[in-house]
Amino acid sequence: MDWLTLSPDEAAAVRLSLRVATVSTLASLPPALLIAFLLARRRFPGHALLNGLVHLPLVMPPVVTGYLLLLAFGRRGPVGAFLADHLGLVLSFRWTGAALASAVMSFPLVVRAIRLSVEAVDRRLEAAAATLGAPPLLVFLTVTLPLVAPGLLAGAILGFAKSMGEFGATITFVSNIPGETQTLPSAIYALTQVPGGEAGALRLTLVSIAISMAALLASEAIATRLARRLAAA
Amino acid sequence: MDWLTLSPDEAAAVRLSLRVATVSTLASLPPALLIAFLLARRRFPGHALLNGLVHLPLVMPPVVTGYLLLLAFGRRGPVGAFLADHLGLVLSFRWTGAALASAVMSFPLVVRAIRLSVEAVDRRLEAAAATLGAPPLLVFLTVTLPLVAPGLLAGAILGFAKSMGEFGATITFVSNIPGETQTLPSAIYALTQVPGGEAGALRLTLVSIAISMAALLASEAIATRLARRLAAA
Amino acid sequence: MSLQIDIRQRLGAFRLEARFETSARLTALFGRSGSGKTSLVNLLAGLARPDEGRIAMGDAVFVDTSTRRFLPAHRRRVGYVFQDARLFPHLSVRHNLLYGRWFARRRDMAARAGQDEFDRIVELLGIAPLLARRPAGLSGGERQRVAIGRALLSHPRLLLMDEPLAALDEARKAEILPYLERLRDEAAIPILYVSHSVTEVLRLAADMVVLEAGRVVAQGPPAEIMRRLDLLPSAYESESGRDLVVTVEGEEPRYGLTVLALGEARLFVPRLAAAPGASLRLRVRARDVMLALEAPTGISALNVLPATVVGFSPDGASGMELRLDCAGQELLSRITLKSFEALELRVGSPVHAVLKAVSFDRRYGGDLSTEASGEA
Amino acid sequence: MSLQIDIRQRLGAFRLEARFETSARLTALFGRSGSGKTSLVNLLAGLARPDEGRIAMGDAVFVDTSTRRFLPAHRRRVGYVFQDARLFPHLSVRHNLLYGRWFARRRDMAARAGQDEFDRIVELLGIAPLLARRPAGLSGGERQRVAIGRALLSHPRLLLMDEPLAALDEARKAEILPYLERLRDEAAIPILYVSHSVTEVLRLAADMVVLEAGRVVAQGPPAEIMRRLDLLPSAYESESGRDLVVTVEGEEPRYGLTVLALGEARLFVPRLAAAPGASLRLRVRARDVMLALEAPTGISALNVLPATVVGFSPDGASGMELRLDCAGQELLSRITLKSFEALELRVGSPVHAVLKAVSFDRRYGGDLSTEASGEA
Amino acid sequence: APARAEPQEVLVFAAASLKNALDDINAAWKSESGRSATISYAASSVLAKQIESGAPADLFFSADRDWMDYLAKKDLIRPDSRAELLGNSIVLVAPAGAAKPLDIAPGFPLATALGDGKLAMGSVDSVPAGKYGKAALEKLGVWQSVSAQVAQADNVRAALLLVSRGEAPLGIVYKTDAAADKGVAVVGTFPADTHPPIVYPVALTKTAKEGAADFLAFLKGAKAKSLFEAQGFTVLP
Ligand SMILES: Nc1ncnc2c1ncn2[C@@H]1O[C@H](COP(=O)(O)OP(=O)(O)OP(=O)(O)O)[C@@H](O)[C@H]1O
Ligand SMILES: Nc1ncnc2c1ncn2[C@@H]1O[C@H](COP(=O)(O)OP(=O)(O)OP(=O)(O)O)[C@@H](O)[C@H]1O
Ligand SMILES: [Mg+2]
Ligand SMILES: [Mg+2]
Repeated sequence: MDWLTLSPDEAAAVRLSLRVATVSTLASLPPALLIAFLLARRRFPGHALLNGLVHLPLVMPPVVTGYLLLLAFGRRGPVGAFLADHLGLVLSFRWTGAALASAVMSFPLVVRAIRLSVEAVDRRLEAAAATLGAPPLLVFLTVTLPLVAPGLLAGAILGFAKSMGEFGATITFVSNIPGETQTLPSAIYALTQVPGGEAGALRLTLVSIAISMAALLASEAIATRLARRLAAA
Repeated sequence: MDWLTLSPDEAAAVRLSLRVATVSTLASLPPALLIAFLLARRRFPGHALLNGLVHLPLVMPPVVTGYLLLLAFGRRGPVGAFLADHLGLVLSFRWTGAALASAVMSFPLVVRAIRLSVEAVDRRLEAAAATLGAPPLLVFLTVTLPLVAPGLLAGAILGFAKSMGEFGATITFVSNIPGETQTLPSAIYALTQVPGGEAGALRLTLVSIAISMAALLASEAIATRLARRLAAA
Repeated sequence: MSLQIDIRQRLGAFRLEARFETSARLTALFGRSGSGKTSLVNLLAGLARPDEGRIAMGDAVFVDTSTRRFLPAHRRRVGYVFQDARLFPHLSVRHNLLYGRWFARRRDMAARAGQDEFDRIVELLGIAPLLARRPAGLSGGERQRVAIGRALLSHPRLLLMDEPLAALDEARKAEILPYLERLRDEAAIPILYVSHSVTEVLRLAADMVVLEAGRVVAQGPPAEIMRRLDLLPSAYESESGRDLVVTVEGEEPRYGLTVLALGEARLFVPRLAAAPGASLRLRVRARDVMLALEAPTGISALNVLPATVVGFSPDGASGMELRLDCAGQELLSRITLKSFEALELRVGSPVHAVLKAVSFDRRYGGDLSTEASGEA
Repeated sequence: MSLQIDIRQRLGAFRLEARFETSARLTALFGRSGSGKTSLVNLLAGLARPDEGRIAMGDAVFVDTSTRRFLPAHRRRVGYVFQDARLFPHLSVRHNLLYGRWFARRRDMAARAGQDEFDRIVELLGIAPLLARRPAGLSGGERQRVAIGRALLSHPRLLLMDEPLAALDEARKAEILPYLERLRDEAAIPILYVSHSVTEVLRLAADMVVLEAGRVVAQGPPAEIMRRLDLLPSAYESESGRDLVVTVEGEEPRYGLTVLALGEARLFVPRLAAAPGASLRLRVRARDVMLALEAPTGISALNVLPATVVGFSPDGASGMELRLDCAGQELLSRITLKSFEALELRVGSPVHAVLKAVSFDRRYGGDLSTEASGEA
Repeated sequence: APARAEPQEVLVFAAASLKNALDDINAAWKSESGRSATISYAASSVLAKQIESGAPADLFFSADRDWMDYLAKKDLIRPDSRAELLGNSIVLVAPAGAAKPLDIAPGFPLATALGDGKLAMGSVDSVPAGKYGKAALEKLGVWQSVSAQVAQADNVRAALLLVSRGEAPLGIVYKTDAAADKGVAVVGTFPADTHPPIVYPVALTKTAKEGAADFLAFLKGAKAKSLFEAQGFTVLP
């Protein structure tokens, strides 16, 4: 039983990871939706560039991503300074920064999942909505979005799972401050660096897996209901 | 110009990364397709378990994944020993192992992309094929598979990009041996660990990005053609 | 080959409980929207499993829940023209057409007829210019024609057609119908044909099954079933007219006519499969009734009924509709205003209603009212 | 309100080049499969842009490429019943129906009619039991009915209907058609109606536009257009008969009749919009021609043409088809074998062909051949 | 792959922080002997575990004693070949512009100097520099006052980056790293007696090939010494 009891620091890491994963997932869905939609539907000059940019975090080693985040969003970084001065939003060494790093790292996955769903939407239904008087934004909200739901859900669960495992960019960007930025993967990583830390690392890994599996099961249940609703009509 | 010239080790890393990414992507597509199909279409007792297993590499810190690979597929690991003894296939500290690590790490992304496409396939078309005399396997090959092509392509490009950036699991599993297991991200990592390595790291990162962007552009071009072919009928 | 169906299936709140047997070459499946036609056809094709029951064609048992037998769709060799065309979007029209044929050719020699047949069907359906295209840009009717071709080319031993001609223009229908007739007669492939078109059913079908709310409410020769109007929603009648109740008196085999009695008068209609003494309803359309003051002689119309004018009302700019009493039954006649005045008709005027026998010939059925339309 | 269309559009190899203007309440768009009907309707709805041209309804310019104006679909207020139903799969039938109404209600007061109207349309279409369901399990006809309801409830100022009744049974059609007539007459919403059904077109439309290969090949009152058979593919003719070439002689306004000349003889048909002296083709169906040895008197049939039998051949078990010479033109008559023998007809026999004028009345059009069918 | 084409090549597993020095030494060895080593750089922990599971490494060059001890305990190195070759020291650094010298002594006002900023270090449990730094601060009696403000990076380079980017006002890193980064200035050096000795142990593995000993010998030679020192390391006698 002892083996299962979490130390206060570990419990804090669990709570923090949950918060980071939840916030980063929820916060990344709207921009991901927007970008997925743009990439799927519009052809514009910067299309390839935007597409490339979205995929960057996948292509670059996480350490590099973290490094770039630090350059941009750190206190001295152009964006970070702006956010701090004008919005009072400080990211460096804060859990918010961890959420940002998570969101950036999972962004390609979320965008791609949503994009696949957007591309599968039958555009004739949107045309039908337009003839019924729905302006583009409402067509999007009342037709496209509901039909994209499976992709949103898949994106959300991918993002959540990725956030639960993300570590390289996070630790490089916001480092590892117990209670503030020490997420589960950071804690696990630290344990793997100590001789004899395997047991602890394994324990926390199992906790992390348990959380993600719960989220996964929930998402599957929702997906099943969605599928039933959207059964080819 | 000098700045752009790659050292022999770096050139080897580029070649190796290309090989690893290509092989891991191609090799992971068939099993990913199978599993995506199972997850999307069948309800069986181990469904949730399989689904969870597929997502594990996303949830666990890459180091943990790499470590588990090392335990299982290493020379002394149960699977590794079996493969080496019976098939002569050595994975540990070989580029093949790097490909395995890449494939494992990108597997959740590939499976999810394909699964989303499988779920979007209009099953009435499969029914039509069956009435025309096509047995299930041929329905799969002649109808389902072509319709899943967008998902396969998306999965392939995600897998490729991920392979180009994967580092944690790879370095942990097969180390960072120049010419054998030193992929681009591993080389970049090593450079970031020493004073003055930034320029080199940046340079290699750009090379890696260039390769991935080329792959991405190619995939978009194919996707556009596919979309034109499959335009809602 | 006989088709035996006896199945029960629930679909949401809808219950399909159909039982019938037919050995007609072409059986029409008729019934209002939502009566279960497509659901039944899906069971035949093996795209759905009945909760209970049995379907067999000749010796081949397609499904039998009591023995847990279920022949999968791809081994039933049915050609199914779906209500929605269901073309393969990733294949060209040509490859859509060839899809089923490929499996057929692997199966049997007869299917190797080859290019000729392909060309013939493509020609018939007028889809030659579309062969290289993908289904995406096809018009509704083009799609349906390709779907028909695809099913025909799969060399089925049973053809299921779910409103195959609904989206087609008359001209195209007129080209395809004779082909279906040839298929029915020469190739001996039994066909189950779902249609809302009375004309098509009368023309093609030897047997007709009427579904209502998932149950078989009538089965028999189409002309006869159509005549039993009480089975059919009264709204099928879209033109003014009246029903006469008549009794079968006998036949004139030499002329291929059935003789009916209406009071004292005799009516001649093309031969009906009805026993002497049987009572029938005949629909007589107002526009088919001509009036004469004297019983005309030396004319080709066989049926002349004495009658009395009991009322009239103007009908449009140039017409007049008259109600007649004819041996105690009411008949309507529509004539021009000009004739009405020329004949000086009044309520009470004795007249003779004149009807041609040939307008009753099944081959010339237009819609239901034409078909069942006035005789004698 | 007048609808003006003058557009050019390329779709793959297909070219649509349509130009017409109509101010009829209901305009039928007619043409063979693939002639461009749906493409044209899509342009009207704003779902596609013409390469070049202009579409306007009354004062509202929908699109004009010369001024680069393009009114987007959602601001055109057209109700479009698609050839494929296009129901929203994620919404219940109820919410599909209410979808357009919601936008309409935000727009204008008139649309607030509310529950009553909803109930009425649901009742009319017989979809009350489906309201809570999702489109997934609906039958083909159910789907089409919901699509009609959805368009009607969106309070359009122009209704586009692309084969709206194709998947429906006669009974349901007979319920919906009168509603469309009321809509046309009372609500004053112009309707563009695509249909392959001659009956529907004749019944509903005041104006008719015929497309062929993307071009307008005829426009005018449906009855008249239908009569100009040379415009239409000959295969529309599904029943035996012959065309008579006649000259318009004058009118009998009192009786609403037009008088035609065929050699010495005169034919009376319900009024046509044709100037005296004009030459017309009239289709005379074999089954509508009765024969008499003597010119009959005291009968309601206005048209009696002297003729000579020039040939005959048996037609089915009980029929005989005769070829007649009638003022130098050929006519067919179908009578029973029994009459044929009774009248002792031979080649060379002088006869009188008798035809009713009312069978030509537009209101009673059955299919094309009925409609354009014999006169005089 | 080239590595397999020349199977006799010595395979060295070395802590990533040694990359610059070892790359130079490898080049020197090659020009001298005609042979070259293949060097795999990664975290000491990773390399140790790989050796444990059968990696074909001939030589292990660790960044701290712990992982060498780990392998020694499992009997995977040749104890006789083990040597503590290099030393290093840890220093307190600040961003180049803002450096105010600080006298590192027991109870020195580190918390005051930090203000509400963070103290960037390697992970105090796992990264050697972090462990040394924590030990030193404890010894000096200031750990309690700053422990809540410690930002732990996963390697010392990342900690250095935090300071040079100005994210953290102060950081504890190796002298070798600090010297090479123009973005930081050394505020003070931790006395050697405040922490366990900072050493880089090296040893041949149990499975080492023949040539490996030659490379080890070269590492211990004068040429290597000067190259190590060029990177700021102290070469232990
Ligand atoms: N995107 C496209 N690419 C190529 N050809 C097209 C495209 N869209 C339509 N067509 C062609 O244009 C012609 C007109 O199509 P349309 O759908 O307007 O026909 P329709 O008159 O509505 O026919 P139906 O009665 O069969 O529905 C067809 O031959 C069709 O194949
Ligand atoms: N999966 C389902 N769930 C609920 N109800 C269903 C389902 N499938 C079919 N139904 C209902 O069963 C009835 C019969 O449907 P079916 O498609 O067989 O009708 P149909 O006779 O083919 O009608 P149509 O002429 O309109 O095509 C319909 O009322 C339909 O709504
Ligand atoms: Mg149906
Ligand atoms: Mg169309």
